[in-house]
Amino acid sequence: AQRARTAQQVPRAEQSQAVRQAQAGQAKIGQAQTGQAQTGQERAVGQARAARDPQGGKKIVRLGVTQSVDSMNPFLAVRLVSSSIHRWMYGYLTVPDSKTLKPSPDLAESWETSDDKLTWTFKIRDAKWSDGKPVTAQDAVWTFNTIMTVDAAKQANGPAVENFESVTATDDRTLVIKTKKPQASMLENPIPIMPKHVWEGVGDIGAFENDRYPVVGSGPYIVVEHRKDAYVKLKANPGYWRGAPKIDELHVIFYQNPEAANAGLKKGDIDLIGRLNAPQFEALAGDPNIVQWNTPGRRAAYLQLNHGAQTIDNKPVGDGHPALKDPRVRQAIHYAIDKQALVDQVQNGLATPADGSIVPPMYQEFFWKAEGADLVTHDAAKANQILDDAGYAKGSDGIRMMPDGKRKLEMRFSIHTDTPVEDKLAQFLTGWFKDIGIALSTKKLDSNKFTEETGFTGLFDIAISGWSVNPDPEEVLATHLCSRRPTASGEGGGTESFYCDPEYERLYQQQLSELDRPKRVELIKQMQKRLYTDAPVIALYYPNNLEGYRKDRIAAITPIPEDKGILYGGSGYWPVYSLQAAALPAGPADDGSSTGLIVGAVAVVAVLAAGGFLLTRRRRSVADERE
Amino acid sequence: MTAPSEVDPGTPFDVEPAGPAGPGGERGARRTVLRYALAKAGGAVLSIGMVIVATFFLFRLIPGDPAIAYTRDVPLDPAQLDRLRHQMGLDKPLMQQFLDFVGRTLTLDLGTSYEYKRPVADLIAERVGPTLVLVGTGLVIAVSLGLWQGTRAAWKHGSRFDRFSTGLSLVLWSVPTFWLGLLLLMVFAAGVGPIPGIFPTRGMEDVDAPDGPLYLLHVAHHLVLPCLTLVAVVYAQYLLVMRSSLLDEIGQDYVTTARAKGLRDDQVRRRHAVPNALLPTVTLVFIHIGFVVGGAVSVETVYSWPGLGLLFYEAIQGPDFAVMQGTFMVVCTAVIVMNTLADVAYHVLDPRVRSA
Amino acid sequence: MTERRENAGERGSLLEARDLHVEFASRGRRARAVDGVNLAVGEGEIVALVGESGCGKTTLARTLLGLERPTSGSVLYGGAPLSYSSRALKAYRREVQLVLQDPTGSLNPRHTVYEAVAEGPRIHGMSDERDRVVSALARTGLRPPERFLHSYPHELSGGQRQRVVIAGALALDPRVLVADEPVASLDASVRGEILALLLRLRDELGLSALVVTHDLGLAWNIADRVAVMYLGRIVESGPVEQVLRSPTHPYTQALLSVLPESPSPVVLSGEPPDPTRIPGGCRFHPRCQVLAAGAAARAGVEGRCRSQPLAILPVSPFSADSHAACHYAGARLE
Amino acid sequence: MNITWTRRRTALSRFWRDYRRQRAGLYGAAILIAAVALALLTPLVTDPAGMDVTRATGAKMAAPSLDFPLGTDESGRSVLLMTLWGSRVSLLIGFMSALLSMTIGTVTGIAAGHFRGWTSAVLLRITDWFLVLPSLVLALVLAAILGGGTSTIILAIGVTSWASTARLIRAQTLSVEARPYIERSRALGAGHWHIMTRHVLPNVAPLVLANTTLQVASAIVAESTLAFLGADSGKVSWGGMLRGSYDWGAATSGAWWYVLAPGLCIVAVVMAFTLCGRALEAVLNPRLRGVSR
Amino acid sequence: MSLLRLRDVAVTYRVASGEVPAVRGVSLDLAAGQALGVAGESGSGKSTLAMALLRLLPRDARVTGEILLDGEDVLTMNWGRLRAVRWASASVVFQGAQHALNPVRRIEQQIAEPLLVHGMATPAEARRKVGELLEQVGLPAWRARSYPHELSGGQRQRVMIAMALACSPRLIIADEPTTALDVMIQAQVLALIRSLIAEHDISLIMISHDLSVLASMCDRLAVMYAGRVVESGPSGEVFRDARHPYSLALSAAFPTVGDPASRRAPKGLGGDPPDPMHLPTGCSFHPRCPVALPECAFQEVELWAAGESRTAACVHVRPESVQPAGPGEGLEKQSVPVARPAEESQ
Ligand SMILES: Nc1ncnc2c1ncn2[C@@H]1O[C@H](COP(=O)(O)OP(=O)(O)OP(=O)(O)O)[C@@H](O)[C@H]1O
Ligand SMILES: Nc1ncnc2c1ncn2[C@@H]1O[C@H](COP(=O)(O)OP(=O)(O)OP(=O)(O)O)[C@@H](O)[C@H]1O
Ligand SMILES: [Mg+2]
Ligand SMILES: [Mg+2]
Ligand code: NI
Repeated sequence: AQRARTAQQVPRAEQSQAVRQAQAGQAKIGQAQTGQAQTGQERAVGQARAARDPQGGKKIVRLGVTQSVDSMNPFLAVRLVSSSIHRWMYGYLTVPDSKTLKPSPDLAESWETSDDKLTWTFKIRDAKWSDGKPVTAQDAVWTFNTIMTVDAAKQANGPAVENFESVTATDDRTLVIKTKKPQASMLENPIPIMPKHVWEGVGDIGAFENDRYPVVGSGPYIVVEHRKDAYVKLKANPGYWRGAPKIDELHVIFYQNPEAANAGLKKGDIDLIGRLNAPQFEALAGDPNIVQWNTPGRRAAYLQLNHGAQTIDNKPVGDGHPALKDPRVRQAIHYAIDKQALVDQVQNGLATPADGSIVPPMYQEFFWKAEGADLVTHDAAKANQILDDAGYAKGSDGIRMMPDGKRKLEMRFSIHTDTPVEDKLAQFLTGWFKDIGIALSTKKLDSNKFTEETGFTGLFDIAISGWSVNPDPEEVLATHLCSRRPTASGEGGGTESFYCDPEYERLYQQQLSELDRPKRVELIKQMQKRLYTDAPVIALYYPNNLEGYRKDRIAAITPIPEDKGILYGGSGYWPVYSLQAAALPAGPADDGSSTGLIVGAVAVVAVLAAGGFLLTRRRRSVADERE
Repeated sequence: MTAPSEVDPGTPFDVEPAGPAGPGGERGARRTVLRYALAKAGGAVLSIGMVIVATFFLFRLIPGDPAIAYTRDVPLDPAQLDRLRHQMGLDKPLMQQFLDFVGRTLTLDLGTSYEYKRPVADLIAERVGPTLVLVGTGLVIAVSLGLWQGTRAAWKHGSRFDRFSTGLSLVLWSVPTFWLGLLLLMVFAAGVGPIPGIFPTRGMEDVDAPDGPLYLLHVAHHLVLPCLTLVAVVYAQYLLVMRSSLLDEIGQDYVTTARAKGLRDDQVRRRHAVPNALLPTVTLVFIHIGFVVGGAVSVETVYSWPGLGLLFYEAIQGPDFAVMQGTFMVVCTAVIVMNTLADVAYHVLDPRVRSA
Repeated sequence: MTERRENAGERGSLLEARDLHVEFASRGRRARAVDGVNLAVGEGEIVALVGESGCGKTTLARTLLGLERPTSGSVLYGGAPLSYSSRALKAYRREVQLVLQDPTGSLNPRHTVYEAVAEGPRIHGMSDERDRVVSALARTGLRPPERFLHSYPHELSGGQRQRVVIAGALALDPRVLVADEPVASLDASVRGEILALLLRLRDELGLSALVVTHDLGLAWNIADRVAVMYLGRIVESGPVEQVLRSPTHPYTQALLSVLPESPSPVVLSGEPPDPTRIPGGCRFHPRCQVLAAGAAARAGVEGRCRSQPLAILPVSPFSADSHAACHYAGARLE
Repeated sequence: MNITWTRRRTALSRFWRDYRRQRAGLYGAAILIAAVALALLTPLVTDPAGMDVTRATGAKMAAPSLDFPLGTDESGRSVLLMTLWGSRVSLLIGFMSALLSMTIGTVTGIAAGHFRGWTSAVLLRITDWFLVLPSLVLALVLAAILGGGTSTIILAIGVTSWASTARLIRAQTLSVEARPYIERSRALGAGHWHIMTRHVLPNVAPLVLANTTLQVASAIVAESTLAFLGADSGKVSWGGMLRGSYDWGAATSGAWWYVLAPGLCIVAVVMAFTLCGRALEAVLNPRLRGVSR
Repeated sequence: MSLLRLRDVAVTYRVASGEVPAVRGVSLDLAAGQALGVAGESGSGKSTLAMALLRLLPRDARVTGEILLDGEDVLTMNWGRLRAVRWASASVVFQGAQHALNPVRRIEQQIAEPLLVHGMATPAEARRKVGELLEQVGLPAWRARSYPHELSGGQRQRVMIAMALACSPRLIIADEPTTALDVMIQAQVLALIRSLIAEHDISLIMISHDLSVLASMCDRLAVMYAGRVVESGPSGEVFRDARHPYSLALSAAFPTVGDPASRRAPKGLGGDPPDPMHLPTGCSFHPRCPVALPECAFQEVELWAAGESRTAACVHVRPESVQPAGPGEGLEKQSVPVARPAEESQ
């Protein structure tokens, strides 16, 4: 993440993405897998260890985040940091596999679907809550039913149960979910299973902060303390069914100031930090104790061109510049952009220029690469040529006019407030657009207004956008469907471009029913090509995931996916579960702060002493100095 | 913000010369204090009312639908949105909405955060403590340091100490708070070159902060840099004000009288000049609480100090208008209340205005 | 001067206060600063208004100029009651002018002498501004006027400043000058000059003047008539010689007795009177030395002194008689 | 009139003589003149193209060198160039918002001091309200609500910072109004307008001038703080540069020039304004003249 | 031996634009129990002289000469000794009691302060003494609990006097103690001072511009002009029969009510007060002097004897000078009742 601002945005996008997947209603059946049964013996061992070694020698890993926890209540929390922590606290039905990212068993040992694909039967594992009570299907039933029936509980994951008809338990081990329509994303359900016996007595779920520590959970870690805007302290769950994590404590420490967070990592106040922006990442270079973790990202940054926004019933909305309706103009704009320069300058080279569309090359299978005649490279002359040919003549001020001579090509570029990357991007685009005779002015919007204007009311010309793409890119492609456009009253939708193209629709429908994977991949690539050449959106680059950790503190960590994956912010608990820490005699945090303490105390005493000395000296001197 | 002007912007009360008071003067004075306090409280209530009204209309100016803002970009169907709008009272006439707003505000219901989905009042309550610690400590240090140094500078008017103090405070006053904070953070927390980072990089406390008296030391350690930043910027102003205020007093006849009585220099200063100079200065100090609070936003942001300023900053970043609105109201109200208390205290302390 | 006196009776009063009351709200109480005053200034007459501090002299003067509205009673100019519409006031203020105690304060430090004197003509839109300024300055003895035109007040001495203020008033060709302690802030050596100037202006221009002062010597120096004010009321008035040589009111007697060279001072005890608490009966009775010495009792008026309010003294421009509002004096006359 | 002109000149030279004695004020004025001159000259001697990220020639965050005396920023632009151009925006915002603030403050202050009764009471109430409110917080709210842009920032700073001026001007107005020359003027037949414009305004003008100078200083600081807290004008200003250096991690990557250049410029110019303001105050404000012992 | 003896005292203020010679060589003597009045117009250096007596002048004032208080030179005392002398030997009643009292401290604290500072009383004694002192000056003892602003001007001046009496000093310096007061209050205060100094056998230096007041209060008078004493002598004589034209003008400015000579004939002195930074050469009074001789413009004048225990600094009293008429007579003739136009005097 570049800064807190962006960090907040991303999870929201991810959030809504999950929701949309849920709604898309596609069924994919996962393999039933048996997990390890948690044994009482292990738990006993964990407890014994804790007893043996109460203070010193604790293995602690401290994770820096630049986003504060919005709520510890999983029914309410939407921020990435919160949902990540919930991933570590609670069991889910399934968890993405650490290698393939495909759904794999978590609390659900195995599952099956009925033939009409409307009924799902999950077999719940024999696991225990951290307070010793058994996890049962009743817990899952309570969790889902609560979200389905209690308005206040819908905040975080309401849409994920929208399609649920009913949730029941035939016995303590068997969970049955009936859906209204087939739902492919069932196995990616983002809802943690909550302990019914604890939560039943809560009363108003919307007002509960889940602050009875230690919080009862079934994940690898137990939250034992949370200071708002400061930190969350988690302890290893000795009774975790997969076996307790190898460290004792995990601290999530909040920094408002990303610079301070970086300094904290360098100094050793924290051990790991994710979602860095490029300059921060670069600032970590050269530190022998720090590993710079640079992995291909699953995100695509692209421009959204208002090529004549329409509502779902084809009524024009908004005030997009008419020139953008002309594919040649969009093409010319595409030629004007130097993607490599953007990567170098805006992302410090820590990204891949987008020679493709909205699916990043990280997904090698689905990624479509523009080649040959399709490939649009940075070529201002060609862009100018296209515009000249299309009849957009340059005026005396170097700005082009519409062919009818009535309007200048003066466009707005909508970005979010407080996003330096977008700011910088705007500066570059403005420069390049000037070269091709288009005047671009930057319009900064807060995220509420941004969403409204670029997603509903169409009050924009060009806007920045981005999407974190899932292993299956279907969802991101769906955001360019006719059906995603908003209603006339400005609701619903979820379009990323107001795009509505018969060809594209056709390809989409085709891939839906194409069961042959290579053929489906081909269809998906064609959709990307269509987006690339018609340019309702123009992909700019695919930013890398930038992270860093201290290797003197973290002995081992498994990214997700294991091959070049990310450490923080992914779904699943693998990286934190797999953490191995170098044990220090006394926690380095304590060490650092106590040295500091001593130095600070000495400084204070020195200042006081100096002050006192000055004062006494003055007393003495003043007595006869003057009257 | 006021420039470090040598001229105070007038006492907040109009000092009337008082006529002779009889032996019942003391009781009469107490009654007038009470009346004054009531009048001031009335004024404060009015001011707070103005804050509420201003907040309502200011935040109603924001284009866009609060319901959509509230749901963020989770697409909702029209019926759901309508339900939400109804819930939020957005379908009522503006006047009704205003009355509702006033009613809710008066019952300390400041709305629900868009971001946290929790009552804004709770969010604020959680963050008041750290801000009080930071601003309180900062203010105490800034005031005592500023007044002490200002006194000394004025008394030795034109001396090297005076020139140094004035110069230093002018420099400090010219420094943007956040910038100073960043520099201090980089030098003393992160460490530069040979300077080790001896102070923490963030927050008020670490995980596993010690208990008992050590906890205070722990927080104090975290407090050093933020407090230093706040003090540096704020105290300069107090220094300058105290200095000019005392300079005014030094020229007064009663100071000459005191000297004529054979008092020592420090006695003249401590017993006569300073108490007189102090009163207007202290008023100004309180008027500037608002300024300090502004500084706290920067400082808390730079040092991730979990206080109101940080909450406000986050709300701006969101933007979470509900939190912004709530924080704004609470901070303004607090400042107004503080000022009123200060006014009344001043009134009780200063015999000149006490019985006026 | 005797000549003036003789045909004085024929002329009417130019500026007159009739049964004037002015009240202020003062810390929750009413301060009756002027509490029933009849006073008149005749054409070409100099009247001195004397009294202790706080007795309402300044308030009376300001009310005469329309700067303060009377609570009741009226100000008459040329026999007609004053109208308080801003237009009428403006016209009125061309004719009646004010000179204040403090010439330094009365001049805007940022205005030159020219601007200060021309301010009046400018406000009233007079055309021959410069001529008026020059002649007004010349008349006040600032000669040659050109030398002073571009001076700033701080470049002048106190006496010169007061002349400039007077010139500023004269520039409007007023008929009455109300001077509130015109020399109190001037050095003793200079005050004589200003007083002489007032006398000369009366002679040359026929200007009437009401001079407010606490200094009996000043009244003796220049006034034709004197009115002694006590706690919002005129307690004695009449020709200067009569009142100051043979005062009838005990208060006037006391004032005269405390002049430094007088042989037997009667120092009134107590504080300056408070207009928010005007005593009943004769308002002077709590401090009255005649009452205290028992003379009033002997004259059999003690009871009246304590309880019976006195009538407001009549208006009498150019009157050769003096009047005193005193039960004791009244009893002695009878 | 010739003589008035001479008068003015002598007044001016007297002022200069007094001012010259304020050594700190002289330094301040020197820095100020230099800063303003540089800001004015910038478009003449430099090419704004260097501010265009697409035409930047330097390496990213390059240390100071001959080509780039103050190093470069995250896009390879010259920090010196940006500082120069940034001064224009910072000074503009400083001046304009101070002007706005002074206008509101002076008008309110004079009106509150001149008129009696409820006019004054209402104005005073409003002034007090703005005086105690945390102005930065209010400015942030305003900026957030009104959206970005130079005029918004000017408005936000101007509207939130006039109250102390109004108090000051009101106090001064009251003291001017208590002077006998006001009474005299009234007795000469003057109306409200005459008194306010001819007597009160000229007498508070020096104070206004001195205070404006101080106000510019705080406005520049306020601009940078607003920019840091996320309300920037969208143009390159010193505050915006500091924000940029923060956003692009200049401090952690050791690009001290990028952090220090705009910051020190702010400090220097703000200081210069403050010194000038104080010197002006000392020269022009009679209340301070007496205190020379 | 005289209690106070000034020899050639001069005070110069250093200001930005140069030096202001505020007092220029004043020599005076004051015997124990005597009252000396110092008159003179504003700016003539009266207050400066008074303040110099206890070295109370601001730091930018330079004092030269000798100020012998009980034979000890105030100007060369060390600070400790000076502090001991202040108030205990000589106390001051200031021009404006309004400002000379600390507004935020109670009367009793302020009166008791010198007693405590000089170790003359324990706090309890001091409190009792305060009550006594207040009663001496005609104020009820409960007033001790008041703050200055709760008192009227006359009362404040009484408090100042009580304060001045606190340490039973031998000398009281009263700088225009009644100028700001009303006639009646002024009379009260003067009567009070008169009775107190008589009772306690205290010497008094009283400063005023009102010659008539001084004449009624003091044994001797000194008239100052432009930093110098221009005339001194027994008060009645100086007031009624001034030898220096300035003193004459000053005394004429206060008419005697009932005296027909001054009826409708205010007398004054033309011209402007001198600017201490640009004093005229010769006799500094000569530009305003109605009886100036040509030689006055360049010839220095000094205090010459002008009768028994009288001195005056005017050529007309110079012993060897040929006096065409008696000086008094000459002056009488030439002093004009109506002020002369200003330009003549410049
Ligand atoms: N604006 C006002 N508000 C309230 N009280 C006032 C006002 N003006 C005057 N007074 C009161 O009215 C009384 C008379 O005041 P005024 O100034 O007329 O007295 P004065 O005779 O001129 O006294 P002085 O000799 O001190 O000038 C005083 O007690 C004063 O306090
Ligand atoms: N602190 C000072 N600095 C410079 N000049 C001063 C200072 N105090 C007084 N003076 C000048 O010294 C001269 C004598 O002043 P001083 O106060 O002694 O006069 P004064 O006779 O007491 O006048 P007044 O009757 O007005 O009290 C005046 O010209 C005055 O301007
Ligand atoms: Mg008066
Ligand atoms: Mg004096
Ligand atoms: Ni301020």
